[in-house]
Amino acid sequence: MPFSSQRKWIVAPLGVGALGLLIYAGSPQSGAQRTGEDARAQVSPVFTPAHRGVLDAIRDFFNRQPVPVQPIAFTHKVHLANGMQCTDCHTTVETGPVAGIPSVELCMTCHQTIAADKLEIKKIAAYQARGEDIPWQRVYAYSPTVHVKFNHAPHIRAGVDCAHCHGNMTQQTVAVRAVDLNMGYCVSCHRQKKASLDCITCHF
Amino acid sequence: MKAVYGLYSDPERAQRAADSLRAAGIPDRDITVISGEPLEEFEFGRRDHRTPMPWLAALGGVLGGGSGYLLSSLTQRAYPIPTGGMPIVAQWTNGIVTYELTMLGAILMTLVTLLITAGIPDWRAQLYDPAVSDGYILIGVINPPDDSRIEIERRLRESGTAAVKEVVLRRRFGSKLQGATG
Amino acid sequence: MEKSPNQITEDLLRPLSRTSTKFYVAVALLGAVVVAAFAAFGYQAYSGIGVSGLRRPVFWGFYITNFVFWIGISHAGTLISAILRLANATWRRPVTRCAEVITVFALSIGAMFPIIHLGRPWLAFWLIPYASERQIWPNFRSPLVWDFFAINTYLIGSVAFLTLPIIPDWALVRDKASGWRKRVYGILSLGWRGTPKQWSRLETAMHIMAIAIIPVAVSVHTIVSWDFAMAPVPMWHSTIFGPYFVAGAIFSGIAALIIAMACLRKFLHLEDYLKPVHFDNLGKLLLMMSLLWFYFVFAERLTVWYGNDPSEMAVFWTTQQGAYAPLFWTMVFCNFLLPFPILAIKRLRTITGTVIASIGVVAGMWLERFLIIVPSLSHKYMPYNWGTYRPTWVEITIMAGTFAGMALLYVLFSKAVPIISIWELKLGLQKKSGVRSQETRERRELTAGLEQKLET
Amino acid sequence: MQRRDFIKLSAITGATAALDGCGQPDVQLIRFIPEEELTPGVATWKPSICTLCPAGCGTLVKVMEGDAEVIRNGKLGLMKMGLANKVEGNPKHPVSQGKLCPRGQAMLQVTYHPDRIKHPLKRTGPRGSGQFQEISWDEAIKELVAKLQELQAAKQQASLAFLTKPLRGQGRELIERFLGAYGAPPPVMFELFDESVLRRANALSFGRPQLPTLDLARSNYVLSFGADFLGTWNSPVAQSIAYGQMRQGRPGQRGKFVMVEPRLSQTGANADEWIYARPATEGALALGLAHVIIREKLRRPEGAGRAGDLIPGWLEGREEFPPEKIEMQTGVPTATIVRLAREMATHPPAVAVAGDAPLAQTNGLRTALAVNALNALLGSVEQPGGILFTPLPKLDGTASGHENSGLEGAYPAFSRLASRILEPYGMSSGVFSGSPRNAQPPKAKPQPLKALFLYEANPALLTPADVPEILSKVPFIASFGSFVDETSVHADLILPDHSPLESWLDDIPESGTRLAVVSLAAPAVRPLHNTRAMPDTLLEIAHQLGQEVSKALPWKTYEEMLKEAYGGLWKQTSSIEATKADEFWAQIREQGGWWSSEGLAPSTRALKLEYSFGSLLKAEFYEEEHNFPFHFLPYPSQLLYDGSLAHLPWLQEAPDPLSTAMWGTWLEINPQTAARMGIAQGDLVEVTSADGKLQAPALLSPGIAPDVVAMPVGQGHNQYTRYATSRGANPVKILHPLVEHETGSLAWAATRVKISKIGEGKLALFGAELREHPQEHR
Amino acid sequence: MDPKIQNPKSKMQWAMVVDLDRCTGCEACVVACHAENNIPTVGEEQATIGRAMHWMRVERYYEGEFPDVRVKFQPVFCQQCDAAPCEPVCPTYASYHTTEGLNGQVYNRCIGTRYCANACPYNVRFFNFYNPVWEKPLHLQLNPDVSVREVGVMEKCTFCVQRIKAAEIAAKAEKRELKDGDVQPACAQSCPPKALVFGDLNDPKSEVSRLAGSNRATRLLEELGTKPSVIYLRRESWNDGKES
Repeated sequence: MPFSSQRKWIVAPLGVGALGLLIYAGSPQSGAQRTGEDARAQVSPVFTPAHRGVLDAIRDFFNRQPVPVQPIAFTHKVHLANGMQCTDCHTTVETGPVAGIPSVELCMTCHQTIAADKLEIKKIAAYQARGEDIPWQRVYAYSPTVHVKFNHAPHIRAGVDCAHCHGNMTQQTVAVRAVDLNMGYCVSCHRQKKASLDCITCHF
Repeated sequence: MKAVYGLYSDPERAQRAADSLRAAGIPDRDITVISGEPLEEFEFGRRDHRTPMPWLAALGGVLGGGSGYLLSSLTQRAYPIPTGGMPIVAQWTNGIVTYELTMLGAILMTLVTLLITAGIPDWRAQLYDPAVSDGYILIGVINPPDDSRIEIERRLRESGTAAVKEVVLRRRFGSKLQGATG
Repeated sequence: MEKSPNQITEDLLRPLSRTSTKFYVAVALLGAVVVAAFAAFGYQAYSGIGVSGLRRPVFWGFYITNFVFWIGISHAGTLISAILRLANATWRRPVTRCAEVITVFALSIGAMFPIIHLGRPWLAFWLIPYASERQIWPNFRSPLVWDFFAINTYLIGSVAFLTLPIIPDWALVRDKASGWRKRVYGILSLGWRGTPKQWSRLETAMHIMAIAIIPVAVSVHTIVSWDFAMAPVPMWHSTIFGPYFVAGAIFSGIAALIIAMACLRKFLHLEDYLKPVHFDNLGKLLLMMSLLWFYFVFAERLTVWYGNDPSEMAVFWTTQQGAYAPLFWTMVFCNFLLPFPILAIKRLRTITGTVIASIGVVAGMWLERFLIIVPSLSHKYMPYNWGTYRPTWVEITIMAGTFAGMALLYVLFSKAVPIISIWELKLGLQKKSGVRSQETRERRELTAGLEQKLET
Repeated sequence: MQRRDFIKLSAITGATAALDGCGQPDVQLIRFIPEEELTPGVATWKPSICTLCPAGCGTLVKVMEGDAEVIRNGKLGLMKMGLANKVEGNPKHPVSQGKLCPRGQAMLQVTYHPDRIKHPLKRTGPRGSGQFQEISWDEAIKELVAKLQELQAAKQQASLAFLTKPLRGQGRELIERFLGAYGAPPPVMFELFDESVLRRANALSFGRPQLPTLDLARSNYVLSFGADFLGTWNSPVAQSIAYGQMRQGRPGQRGKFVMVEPRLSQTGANADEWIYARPATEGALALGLAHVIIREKLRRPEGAGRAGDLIPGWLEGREEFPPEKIEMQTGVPTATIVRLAREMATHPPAVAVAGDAPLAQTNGLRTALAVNALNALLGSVEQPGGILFTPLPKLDGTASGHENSGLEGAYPAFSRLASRILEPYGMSSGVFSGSPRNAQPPKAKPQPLKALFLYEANPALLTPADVPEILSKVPFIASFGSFVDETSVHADLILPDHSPLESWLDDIPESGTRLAVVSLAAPAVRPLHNTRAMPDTLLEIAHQLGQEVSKALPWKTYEEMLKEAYGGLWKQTSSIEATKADEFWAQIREQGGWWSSEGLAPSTRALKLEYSFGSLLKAEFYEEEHNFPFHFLPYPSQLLYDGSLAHLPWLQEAPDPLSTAMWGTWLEINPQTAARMGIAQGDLVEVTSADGKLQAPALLSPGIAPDVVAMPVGQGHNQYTRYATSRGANPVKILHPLVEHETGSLAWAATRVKISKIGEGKLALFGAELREHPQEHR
Repeated sequence: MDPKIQNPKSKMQWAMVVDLDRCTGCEACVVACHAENNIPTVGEEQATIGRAMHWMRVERYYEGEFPDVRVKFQPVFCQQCDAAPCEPVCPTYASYHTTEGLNGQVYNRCIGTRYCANACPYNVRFFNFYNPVWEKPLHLQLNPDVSVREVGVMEKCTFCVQRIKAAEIAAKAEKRELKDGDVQPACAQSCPPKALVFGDLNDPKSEVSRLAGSNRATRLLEELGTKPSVIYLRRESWNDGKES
């Protein structure tokens, strides 16, 4: 029984593509979409896609965060070696949910005089002179889609060492993400310390 | 590897050939029978009928069900999350997963047993002739002892074959499945 | 007139070898609809499920309707085929494969809908039990997780149930084909030769699977019904739902099978294989299911009416007399009033008759799924929250895409696989003793010819 | 795919590509040094005052650090600043007592509204086109001052009008001083639902020209003639708190509440009994009740004092008002009248209150006087469980205080508006069918305006007159408001105000508490945009004008003015224990105001006004019943109030309590009426009065009388931010400008209409069914 | 209670009492809830087809015909059922029972099956059909203590869990127990007639416990066996001042 092997089959995928486009373009979507858009324009443009772009979405899906590039080559190592404490700059870590990133004013209280001739310090001074703050980049941030409401103060009160989550800062210059703060990390510590494992402790 | 075989157009002749080979002292396991359809009415078609497959399937079911139960009950304990006032390990609902995995276990075990015992998949060259697909029944002997080769050929032909062929089977993978005529 | 084995081979392999222009046109048309559906889904995933017509309080609409519908259709094949196999009904032989194919494809399509309907479909993999650093697994108390297990078990079983008997046929194609086809079918046939051991194992396996798959099939649609029955929603929370859904599933499945067979018969010229007797038999089955379905609907409605629970009565009346009544009575017409006379009167139980009845049943059963889901959701308990539902083009496109997809898969399948099991058909001939001698004679003649050829 | 979609898609891809290169776009903005010290993630609560309605509730604002885009030195950047994210009632404040109505909660959205005016604007396009260009503050003030100097030079100071929303406290003082020193007449304070009729009636009956404080918490029986006191009327938060107390706050004692009104309002919906008296016959019903009480000797008529004396024949028992006659007039059955009268008299303390629609009839004042007389007869005036009058703080120093100008509040806003702004343009002749007999129009004959200042009053929406037509004839208009609305869109110059949360605020509530209160609040957050508080702008203008004006307003900032006005309060007995002014000022900033101690004797100074009641006038309606069979009842929207809040999306989307409608207007029709006219829920209905027509979807409501159709005020803006523009219809526009006969107040409930179905309408309803399911628990 | 039910018993059982005799239907709670919980406004188009989000709503029902009409206002929000039908149906544990008797909704676990919303007899669950956006600078009003939920996620009344958590952390920092009135959800906080009272039902001295013992106490759709934590006090009729 002869099996023919003509090239007619090429028609099929091409036809699929072409007709698919035709049907998609001709489907009533254009109308429906238009009313939807008008509504957005008139009332409130409450609606956007979930992510700004496909790449954004993919990055979010795999929980990949961009590596921050700091405007100033700040060195934690030197500051800590000089006997400063974490709370000297991150002033609100014991009282509030956020550790707090110091403003340019705080830097300049010391650096008005100390090491004022260094290049990086001059950069800071320049910021202050312009009336600008240092645009520090977040290092440890939860993606908004994971809905984590982390609160520093209770952890500090419970005696969790800063280094536990932030790595040994005496060896870091600009902060780097030393610990992958995924849920497994949080949960295992909470298990060890018999802290609450209730989802709503962190996610709300 | 060599093989000698005959193609028979009807099962009666094939049966005769098989009987004849057996009479020549060739053991059943050395006689290859290939047909395009199951021929259970004939003795040669009923060989290797016994199989533990049902028992294995039952075993598969037990294994599947067990793993299903363990999966549901252990994971529920691993991170106990209460819902709807139900127990952490909810036996009624675990029953469903257990049931489904029991059946899945049985089906998969049956499938695996079938594949292993039927010797598939196996794309190596083996004794075969495409004429089987035209309704012929192949009766043959692989690696016949040299001394009895002529005798086998004779017996195959006497049983009323259209042709007796000798092939050399090359051990290789590929899609060329029937042996080359030797 | 009975066909000879070789005639059978030739007839049934013809669709694989000869490709008409009609085939390409059909593939292009159906493919286009499928592509449009994928595009619509992409649009939905990108914009949010708001582009569908879903809204409070009707959070489930067309998608879940289609899910239940397609899972129901999937009960045509494997279940019927398995029952017929176990019952050893001889007329089943030309029917089983085209039935089992429906199962596999309908099930795959149906299983896509829960993902399509998700608010965040890219996270659907959380239903799969896999170990992660979070140590949180799926909730085995959720009927949706049961669905996941049941549908996958059924799908795996059905694929095996469909594929195993195809292997000998692929081996046959391998022997008949040349070129790339030979290579492909060679791989597909897994090195099948046809030794008595292989035949015997295959048949044993098919028997075991037939036994295993029937309860799985029943459980699948029971579990699908539990998606509804587990929720305290008026007219959902019912123990009758399990058998009711299974009966409905088989009902719609048989109808789908009849339609598929009629199409195959017409387009692949299989008039000699799919005979009026098959349609007649399946028609009788359909008649029985129609009566059974009617009984279930009656029982469901009777208990609600008799119970007179106000929240249930709100749903009851909206389907009997209210906004959904036109759909309800259309459903009753399609599922009972139309098929019953056609199927009950022998003279009408022709191929055309059964096909008309079946089209009605398929449409009616789709409506039934819709009417189970939407009116209940739109009339839940507190009247302040009652609402309506209207699908959008996105849902309609995706739904059209699944019907086109089913047809497309069927067309492509019948292009790649003999749609009627050749070896089983031959086995059927062999078992008819009268044919046996005739066949032998024929073979002898053939043999003579072959011998001459070999000699030269 | 449409071209637009393609562009959109490529824009998205482009944006994505850009993002991949340089991370988040918002971190590319420069950061400014924060101007205040805040602990991130920790909330501070700062006192403020709600300015969205005249009740004057004290609020607390939750302020937390956040990143806001601001412009500093012409550069756009991010700054960490305190941002308000919740407004709640101030628990210490005597009016709000820690509670707040839905409108007050939405105050946040005023501050962060996307369409707020962000910098001074100068008109570029034609009047009303809404085309403006950004200018600097210096330019804006210079231009305004130049205009004022121009008028001074031409000796036309009197042709300046200042049209503002009702103001109290120093804001009002400031404007009055400014205008006085400049030589212009006092400001026109305009509001549609101004209740000036009731103020006037209270002045006549009790010598107190202010709205009453309802002591519901101690009442046993409340009879309301139309007053929506739980929704929008008077001081709804204070009244709701007291209502809760009346219902379930006293074990074993639950007060009864009876509502008399044509349409079941949100307040009426809570009543134990709903009584429908024909519109404008409420006064007759009140007198009928009094008649029964006097006839059955349950109270002595002399007990009503002056309030009774105002009613002719009161002491004789009002022979012309037996219940049978009242039944003829009002449609309320005699038995009901007798029963109510007996119940009221035997369940003291009982209180009657009138407000809203009954007073917005041509005989509104008489209705109010009748209800006052009933109250006085019941002995409920200045008594626990009755009506009280909030004492006013005694302010020394240079500020004239509130009390002196108290009667000003009784001056009807509409008549003031009409005489000052509409009449000079010939809008009065032929427009008004009734002339205000007892009103006191300004002495000077009004002239056409040369300049108009606007501050958050919107007569273009809220009067039936063609205000844009008039505005087009005014040579110069300046607006101090924060938003462009129908009126301020005609401005030549806009000097945008801070939002209330960004301003110094003060207020002297006229009702809602038994204490004398000065609400006072510092800015809760820093200004977001390049705006200035209206008082500060006026002070600046005064300085630049120099001479008299500058002398009358010596303060540099409004804060200074407030300090001077209220700084002396610490000497009075109050909740604040301070020994010196600074300490007092610090405490006031923390507490959100000053209030007298409990039990401070109410102000005793009562006005004596000459008044003769005459006979109870029959109300007028426009027009005859046979052509226009339905009473048309506009009413203040529970969420949008008079429409000044229609720009807040929270309020637009919150379901109306009774209709559950969102984002639109509707016409309420009784289901039987609708069935008779073939109108179904959601049908588009045309409402025609003698003065115009409008279209709205029908909403069938069992809570409305068959001969009444009702419609909320608030929508129908044609120019008011993206959320309110072109939404719904404005019922005020089809009202016939009938006025209350004796005060000249707009009788907004006296118009008659006809309705007809014209097609399919659109209704966004949150709730589906009107009726409860029998299964629901009861 | 059925001994099989294994909801963990903690000290807390948060509950709300709704006094229907006090409720005036003023909607203050509705707007307070929007402000507190970052609930998006969806616009007219979406609101018309039924996608408005009001975690807190005031249902109103008319009784009788003109002129004998009475209206019932009934605030409805998540009933935080003890045996909640929404919880077990969620395949990913996004909806679950917290240790303090709340129906937790974990947004990041939610994949959007919307099954919970179907199972909920009270229709108090709301779905983000689109991604919410606040037109600048309206986003500055957002409460930083509360997540902004994205497209495809189910949400509902949380009893202002952020306030509960904050109060708990504050109490722990001060080394004391939570006391009655420490936690006030935004709705109860705002309610002018004090129709909403929030507290711990396990504390016999709390205001909710006292009110829950009232003979007017009932629960919504109790017959479904959901064991709601919201207790409604029936509206009374005037009884001429006599004790009921």
